[in-house]
Amino acid sequence: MNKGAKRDVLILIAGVAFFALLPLFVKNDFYLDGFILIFVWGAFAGAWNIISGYGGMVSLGHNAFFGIGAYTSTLLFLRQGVSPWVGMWAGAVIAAVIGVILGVICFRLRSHYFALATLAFGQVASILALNWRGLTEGAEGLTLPIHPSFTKMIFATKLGYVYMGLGLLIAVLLITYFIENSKLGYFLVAFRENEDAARALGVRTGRVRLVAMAVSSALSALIGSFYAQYLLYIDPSSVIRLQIAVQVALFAIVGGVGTVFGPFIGALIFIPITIFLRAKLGSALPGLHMVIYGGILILVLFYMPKGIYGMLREKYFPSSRIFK
Amino acid sequence: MSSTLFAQLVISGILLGGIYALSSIGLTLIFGVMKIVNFAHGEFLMLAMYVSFWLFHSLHIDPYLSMVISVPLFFVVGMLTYKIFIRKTIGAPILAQIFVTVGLSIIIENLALLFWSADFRTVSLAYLSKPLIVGPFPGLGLEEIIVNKARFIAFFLGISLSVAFYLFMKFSYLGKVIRATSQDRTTALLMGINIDRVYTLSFAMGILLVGIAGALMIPIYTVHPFVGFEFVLIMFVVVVLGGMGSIMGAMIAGLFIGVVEVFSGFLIGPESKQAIYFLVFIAVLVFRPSGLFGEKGEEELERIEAIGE
Amino acid sequence: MLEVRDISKWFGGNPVLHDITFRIEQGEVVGLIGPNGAGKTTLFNVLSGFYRSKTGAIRFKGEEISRLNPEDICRKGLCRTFQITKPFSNLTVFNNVVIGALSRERGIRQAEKKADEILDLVEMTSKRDLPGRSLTIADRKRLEVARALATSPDLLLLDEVMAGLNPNELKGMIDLVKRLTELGITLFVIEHIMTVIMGISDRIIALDHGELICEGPPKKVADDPKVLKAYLGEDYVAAQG
Amino acid sequence: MSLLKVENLNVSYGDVQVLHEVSLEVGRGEVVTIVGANAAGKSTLLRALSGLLKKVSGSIHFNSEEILGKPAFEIAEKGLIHVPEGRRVFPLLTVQENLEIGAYTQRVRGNLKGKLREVYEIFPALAEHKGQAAGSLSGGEQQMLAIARGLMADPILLMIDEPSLGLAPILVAKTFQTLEEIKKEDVTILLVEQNVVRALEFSDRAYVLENGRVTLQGTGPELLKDPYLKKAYMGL
Repeated sequence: MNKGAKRDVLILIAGVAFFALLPLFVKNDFYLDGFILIFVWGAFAGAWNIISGYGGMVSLGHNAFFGIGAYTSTLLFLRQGVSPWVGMWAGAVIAAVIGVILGVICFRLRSHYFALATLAFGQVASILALNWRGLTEGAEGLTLPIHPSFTKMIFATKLGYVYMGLGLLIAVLLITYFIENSKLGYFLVAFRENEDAARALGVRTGRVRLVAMAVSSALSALIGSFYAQYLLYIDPSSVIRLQIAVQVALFAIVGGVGTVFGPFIGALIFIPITIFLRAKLGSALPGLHMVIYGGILILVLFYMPKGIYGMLREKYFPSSRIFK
Repeated sequence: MSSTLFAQLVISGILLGGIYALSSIGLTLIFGVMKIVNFAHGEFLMLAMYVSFWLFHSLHIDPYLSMVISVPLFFVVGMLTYKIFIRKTIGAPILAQIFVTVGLSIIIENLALLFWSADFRTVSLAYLSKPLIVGPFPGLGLEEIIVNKARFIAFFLGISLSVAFYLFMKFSYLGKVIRATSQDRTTALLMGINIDRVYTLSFAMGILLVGIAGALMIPIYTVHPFVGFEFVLIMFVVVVLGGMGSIMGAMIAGLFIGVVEVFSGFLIGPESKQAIYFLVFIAVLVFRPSGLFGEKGEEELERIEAIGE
Repeated sequence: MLEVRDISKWFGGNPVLHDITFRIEQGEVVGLIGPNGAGKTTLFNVLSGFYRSKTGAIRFKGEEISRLNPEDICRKGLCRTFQITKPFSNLTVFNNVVIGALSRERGIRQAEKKADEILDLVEMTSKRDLPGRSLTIADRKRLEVARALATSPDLLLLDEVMAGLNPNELKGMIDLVKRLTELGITLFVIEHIMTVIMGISDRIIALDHGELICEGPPKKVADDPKVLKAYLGEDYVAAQG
Repeated sequence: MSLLKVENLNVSYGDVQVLHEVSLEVGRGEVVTIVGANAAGKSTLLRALSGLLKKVSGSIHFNSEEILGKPAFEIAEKGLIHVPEGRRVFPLLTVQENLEIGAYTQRVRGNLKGKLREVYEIFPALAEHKGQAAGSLSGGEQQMLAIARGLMADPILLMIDEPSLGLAPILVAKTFQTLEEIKKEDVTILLVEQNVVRALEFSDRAYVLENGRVTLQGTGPELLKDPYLKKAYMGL
């Protein structure tokens, strides 16, 4: 191992240790809540990044997959008594199947059109959640009983959620890292960079994007299930409305699309802004944090097209095998 | 379904569609000329509704008269938006093309929330309160049909302006210049056309049109910071159905979606009606990307370009 | 190696290729010439599966390929480069080549090993870690060849890999092409620079207005009145007697 | 004083230099042709002159004014009109609308009707199709339209890029007939053409471009006799 690689490993270990140990010293639920949100959104943005960042197919419909996860595990638990540990996988499978169907139908569309089609898809999902009352209870939402129990994935303290969130985040980062360093990742990126050249080099483009879509939507659903278990109450506005799709894309873009750590860095930057503003202003200035989100998004698009992490990486870890 | 009810639904649908047509034309114009999807289009509509609301509320200016102010105002707003934000995205990577206007929509929506709160605001005009009663037409087997005055005015002005704009694009010299630029910008440049100016103008006109639509809608709809979001989705449907970039297509598709919405609202219930046309929307995108009603949409132009090479 | 029979291609009612028939034998270097707009690149697009010919047949190593997709044709050992180079611009030169190698190699490590060998072969090792977009035209052309080479082709279609090069770069590219023949790769080459194509080809095929007008050894093709006419105009041939 | 004087023009695409120290002149009323093999840099030269390219150095004097670095639409406004390669008509506009767009510059906009009449006289076939979408015309007709559209701008110097490209021989002959007619109208013409003999017979003087350098120049008949010409094309 050369010197640079040693340094990178040390930084990585320090980073993981920091996020694993810090919650133990934070006694304030308000800040623990912040950690959970960072992990949830970082993981979700990472899932979006797989198809939209690496694959270059910009999705504005990932709210649907997140919501499918949340509703599937919650409904299975409430109606059938199925443990969320199982229910979350059911949600993931459903999301993956729907994601693949959506991909088969829409991947032939080019950039703008694909974004619009996924936007419509996400909107259909959210309308269904709102109006299929027999299934989802509509706007009234679904409440999970608060009886802490590991088998029901309901933890007595926030710390449980923090570590499960961290686990999900690490899983997404590992999967992304693995994809980036696999044939699938190479082919995805080749396709994004130039479809004709990729095909001329023997890259079976349709297949790789469908796999990426399945992984991306399944992960989104898993995170959605977890988020539902954390909220213990879900309704269309908290788990499936369209703004969720926009927000997840925004985090990933600002952090840096097509990189392993970028989307997480995006969440790491944005969530504290929200928490800080909420603490300082309460609900005095509603929407202010979103104005700031939008402003940062545009500034990054204009002046840091690779995102904040993309830029830092180019400067400090140009050829690192770990920081991607 | 009785024939009276049927006629009533058709008329309501067409009246609704007139508004959709007018508000979508700007969006299709902007896409046709500079290949940018303006995700913030609905937020400009929302601003326009607020402008008319505040002019009515504080200065007692009739919404229909407020157009005199909002037309130049939104033209300038459009120009500035182009110069500050949109110009940088032309030729930029797809992510920037999509998310700069998404960012703009987030900013405008939440600024509205900051300044005006989430309150629902309405303008009610005494002279519009009584509906028009048309009929009965015993010859056609129809009983009385009720027509909402504000909707009728919005439809009438909306369609007239849409047609006027269509004729402007078809027959005026500037209209021809804009169309030429949208088809081949390099050659337009060689003809002495200042592309940047055409883009500025097109964007400003697109926003101006939505400015007018806002004034026509405020007597009908309540305005709140999120109203743009509701309408922009319908506008996307209309624009895609009409063939992206086709003005005539957007007009026909606007009317069509109005009728579909009223009927599905009646038959399936008002909540699920949106789901119907979003499904139609996805189907059209996939199977006929040049639109159902487009004369010649984006896709066809690309084909022509491909052959030209 | 390649047997093309009666292929045609129309764009909006205009024939761009018309009843083209020819053969390429194993180990040959065949040149494809013709004035601008003659249909050369279109022919490459048909052979590599980007366009479909409505008529005729294309047999490669005895197998019918005219209905296959570009990616499958490539995996069968027929690879092409693009006249307008299409590097993966945000990837390094190395990764560009790795992607080419991955369609044939089992794993990343093997593909990386092969990519390094190929970069060495095309003398681009010093550019290994530069992003594709930062390359000069000469290097982009070289990268096109390197990537195609990484797919282990039996037949390689080179579309104007020498256009826009300065004399020095040109010499390097000619050397490279010669090395490819030594590796036993059959080449089908579109080239505008006549000295070059006459020098490297065993046989030349000339197209004009989508028709195959002449086929044979370089010397014969260069003196063929039909070819001269296609390039210099009817009157030139008449004037020179 | 010549109408167009190009001195030491260097043009690059990205890092690659495509034109090297190109110098040439076009006198008022002259017809000058640039010939040379494919990819010799002919189209690049015209694109540089009309302001479409960024990496250009040297000097371009047009009508005793430095125009290098000016945006393309301003250069068109000065009367230097470029009919681009590959016809490039506006496919969804009608023939007449295409011509009207040709008269965009301030210099002719006021006289649009008169210009239209003049151009229809030279191109009667276009008048027959004036309401038809330009994209539906045949290749030859599109080429006529592209040239006619250039004439609508009342050019002081008309640059035409490869007018015979992709046309059947009979249409090539027709194109050159049209060019002869335009020549009679005292329009100065700078032509890029690969049909060497026709082009050289048609023009007063010509430059041979080879790998981005001017390697030969002279009057048409002189060049036709020069054995170097065949070498420049056929590499023999």
